[in-house]
Amino acid sequence: MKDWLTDTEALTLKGQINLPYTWWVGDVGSRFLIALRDEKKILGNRCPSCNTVYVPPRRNCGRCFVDINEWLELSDEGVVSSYTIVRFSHELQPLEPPYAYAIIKLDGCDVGLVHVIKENLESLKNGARVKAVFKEDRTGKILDIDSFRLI
Amino acid sequence: MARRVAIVGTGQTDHCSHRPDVDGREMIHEAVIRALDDCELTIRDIDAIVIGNMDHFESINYVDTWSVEGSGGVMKPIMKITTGGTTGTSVAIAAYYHVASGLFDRVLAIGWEKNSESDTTAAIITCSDPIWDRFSYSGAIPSLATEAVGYMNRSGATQEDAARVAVRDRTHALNNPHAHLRKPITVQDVMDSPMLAYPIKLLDVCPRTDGACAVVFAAEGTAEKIAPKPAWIKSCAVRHSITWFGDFDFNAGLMSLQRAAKEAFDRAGIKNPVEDLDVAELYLPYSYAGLKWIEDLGFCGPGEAPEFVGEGNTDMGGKIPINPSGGVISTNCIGATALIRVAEAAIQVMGKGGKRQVPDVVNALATGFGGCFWSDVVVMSTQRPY
Amino acid sequence: MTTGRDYSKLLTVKFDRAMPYEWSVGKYGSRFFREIIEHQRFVGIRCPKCNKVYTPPRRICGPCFEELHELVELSTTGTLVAFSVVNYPFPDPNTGQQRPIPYTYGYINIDGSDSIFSHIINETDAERIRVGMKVRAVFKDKAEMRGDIQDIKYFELLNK
Amino acid sequence: MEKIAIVGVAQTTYERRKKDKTYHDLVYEVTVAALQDSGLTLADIDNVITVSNDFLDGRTISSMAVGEAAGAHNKNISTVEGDGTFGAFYGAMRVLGGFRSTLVVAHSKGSEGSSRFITNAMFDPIYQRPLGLDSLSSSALQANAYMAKFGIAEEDFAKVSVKNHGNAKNNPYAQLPMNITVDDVMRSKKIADPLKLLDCSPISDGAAAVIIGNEEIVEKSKTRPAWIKGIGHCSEEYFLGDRDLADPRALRNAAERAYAMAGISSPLEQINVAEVYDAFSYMEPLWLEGLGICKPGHGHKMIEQGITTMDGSLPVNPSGGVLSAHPILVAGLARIIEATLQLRGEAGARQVDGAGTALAHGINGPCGQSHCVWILGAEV
Repeated sequence: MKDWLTDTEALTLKGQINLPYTWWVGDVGSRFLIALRDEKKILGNRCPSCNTVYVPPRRNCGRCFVDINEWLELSDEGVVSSYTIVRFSHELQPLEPPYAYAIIKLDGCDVGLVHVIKENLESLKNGARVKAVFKEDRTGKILDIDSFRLI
Repeated sequence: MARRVAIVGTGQTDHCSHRPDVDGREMIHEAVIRALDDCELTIRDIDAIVIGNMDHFESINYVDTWSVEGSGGVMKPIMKITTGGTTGTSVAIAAYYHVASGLFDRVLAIGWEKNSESDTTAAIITCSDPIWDRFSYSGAIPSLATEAVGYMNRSGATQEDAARVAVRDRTHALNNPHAHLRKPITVQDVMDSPMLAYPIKLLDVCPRTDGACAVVFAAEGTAEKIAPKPAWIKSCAVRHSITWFGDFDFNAGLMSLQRAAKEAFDRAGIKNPVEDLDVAELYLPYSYAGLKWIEDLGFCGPGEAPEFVGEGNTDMGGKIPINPSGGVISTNCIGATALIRVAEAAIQVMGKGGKRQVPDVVNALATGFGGCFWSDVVVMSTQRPY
Repeated sequence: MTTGRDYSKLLTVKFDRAMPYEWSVGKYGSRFFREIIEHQRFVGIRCPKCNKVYTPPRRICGPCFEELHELVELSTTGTLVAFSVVNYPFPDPNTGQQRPIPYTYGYINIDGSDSIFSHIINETDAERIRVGMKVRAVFKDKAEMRGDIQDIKYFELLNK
Repeated sequence: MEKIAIVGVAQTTYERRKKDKTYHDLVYEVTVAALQDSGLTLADIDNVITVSNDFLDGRTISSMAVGEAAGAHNKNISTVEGDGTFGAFYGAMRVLGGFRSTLVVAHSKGSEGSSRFITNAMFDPIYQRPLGLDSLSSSALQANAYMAKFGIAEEDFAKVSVKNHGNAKNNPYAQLPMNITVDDVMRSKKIADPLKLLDCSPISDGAAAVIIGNEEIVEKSKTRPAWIKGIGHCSEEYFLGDRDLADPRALRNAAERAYAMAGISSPLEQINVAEVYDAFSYMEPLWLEGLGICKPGHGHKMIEQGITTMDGSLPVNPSGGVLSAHPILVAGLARIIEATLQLRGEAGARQVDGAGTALAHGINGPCGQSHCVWILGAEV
């Protein structure tokens, strides 16, 4: 068996990791997602220390490390601060490409929300104004906002 | 030259089976705030952070970067350490070296897990080798059962002897407001609980817990200013020697613990552990470990553990109380579990144990267990090392 | 739940997609599977320093940090070192489905080898299995073999 | 800081798929090779840091597969999950904290898992993962933000690919040595605007190891030491929308820490060669800005000005960079190894003449959220 290493063909094993995950959204996140679901409203909240208005809302400000309690309703319109048009596909994407991801600064908010834009991609540019389109059937998920559309 | 390092503050969530009210980051934040409050620091005082858990338990990749809002890592150095069950002690030891290196003065160690977010058995199965073991592996219990049988055969220990360990830990948990399982049990309860794999029954093993723990480490010169009675790290040692499941000798002692303990005890000047140590927080994931492994630590001779434990030497008020916190059998948020051992040992040294305080603690021991029968050992003290 | 709060209004997000992998078996492991396919036999590998025989073959002996080359032909029989009849239900991460239970997980010392080999034993009645029993590997039909651990169907108990 | 140095290095060649090698094989090979390189024996190594990722390896406690192969039997050991620069950072702290020597070893087989699943899992499961974000699409958002902020053209990024794939021709370890033009990059397949195929790093398999030692170990080893002059790491906010993706402020902070330790006040003048984590072409200029090597918005001019090319005053990624081989986790350790080889004068055809001070850089998390910066020196 001297030369066994050279004349052994290397095999592979095809497999998967298939585990069920259920992430708890928590008090703060649930209030945000329930407002999307039940009222088609986008809620944010404001850090009492640095005044940053966050979306999605946070239990605490990561920068100031203080609890956040002041909630406010944000506009469902905002400005595209950056975007990409996706042209490759994979099974975790919620849409068939091409579609766009955009970081959207909603009016009244200090941070951007990442979401998708489906239509008029040729007109999409940095600084474009967009408006949230809500799904008909909403289940308390971030994709209860179906997408943002160009105004 | 390495700097001396002490633990100056600890914080834990109130551990329980499910935390639907917080996401992972928010749960971590709770523990961090409690640790900072404990030593009256703010996040601005923290120079660096070490965090750990098990990736596939919550399916979060890059937990270090995901966590920053909760952990306090915004515009701070943060890194992730993961070694399985020993993650918590590995995180603590990493925080120790952050400070000992001289690069950071105050470092936060964080361990956490939300076991309720997946199926713990299924997740643990993914730790087995995909080529050889994963199709048949069913989690840790069969191999622990094998270890238990080997120990019973050698020592003559009975199932009741092991149950006594579970009863001790669960009784101690009644004194710990953070513990997950806080309901007293009897030896009979353990014996009557469902058999999982002979000789292990449901009440012999740890629960599945959501929880987080945070511990603040500080350098000599700083530590004394933060805490009136810091818990000095005297030594830490680690053995993760086995790679293959089939290499563990079920008919011998826990070699990794023997070796890690020897190194740590030698460096800490611990000659007779029962005499020299005042309290031990041991990572005992199941009751039989509370017999076999204390022999590996040298608390008693081979085969003597049933009697040693039975006589009450490891109870509160005994020669060397084990797990005043209630131990792993009362709380098991896996990535936090070994860090909780370190935190609880430090609490004892600092004299902050409240109802679970062992009087006049000078030296305390914390251990971690995980991976392929791996062990970590940390010795701490009211006295400075060397 | 321990806090007694009503959590029913709180939301969850779920994910249960299979993350695909294709793991390399390596030459040492591949040789083991090939011996099963071609000769329905096991091979181990001997450390020249400590003389231990490891099954399945591996590249190095950890304690000696020595690279291993000497394959050792082994029989397909062994001794049961430990077993566990698995009765509790759980989702199998290999399939995403519940793993069929009961089944018996066994640690086997293959004759001529010094390490423990884990596989399935085809007996789920705990009363009929004892540690120390002789066991023998039962292979799949050659045509069905795929070069993986399940080319061994299970180990059967000898001398019941 | 006490004097510590890198005294041994080793890396595998980087390939799209090493089908016949397990992680265990790769780690063993670089461990042996790093020991050989240093002239030390395993007995001189008193602790080990392995670097692995459970998602990449498809295994919980991925470190379990490699401890033995890293020679860690009966030694102190720990595992960093993150880029190799972070693993080496911990290794260095352990030497400063009392050990004589640390072996740091990282492995990666991008070929075995799905990078879409693995990098999707970096994102928040409640708000971002359901959108299908992954490393490509998020990085494309960052490239777009960077271009918009400073008026950078896609061609400017293409030049980085041309330079680095060209440099890779001098690196026998690189996966993608290529003669390409800006036109080739511009015409390559569109992935996620503005990123095209040739703006992106490949999927790679490989492993790397370094040995870090104190002065006693430096004496004992046969190599010319690469002294660790300064190290620093830092993370910024997590949510992409919380960050200015065109301003790598965590990198600036990490670099300041490393520079302060190393006594570097003018990085462009004082650093002779840099290996930065260019997972995408746009990252090299963006990271040069974060490293303070040029002003914000000027990174893309560095090639044009002939500064970062092989014959420039500060060649960047002579190895071909991450664009030419991207074994995740290993890639940062490879940057440290390349910097070490430069300081030793052993970088072969990719050698930068007279390199006395070298920079190595690694990243963790989405869009370079967390950075680690290393300054190495040929002289104590």
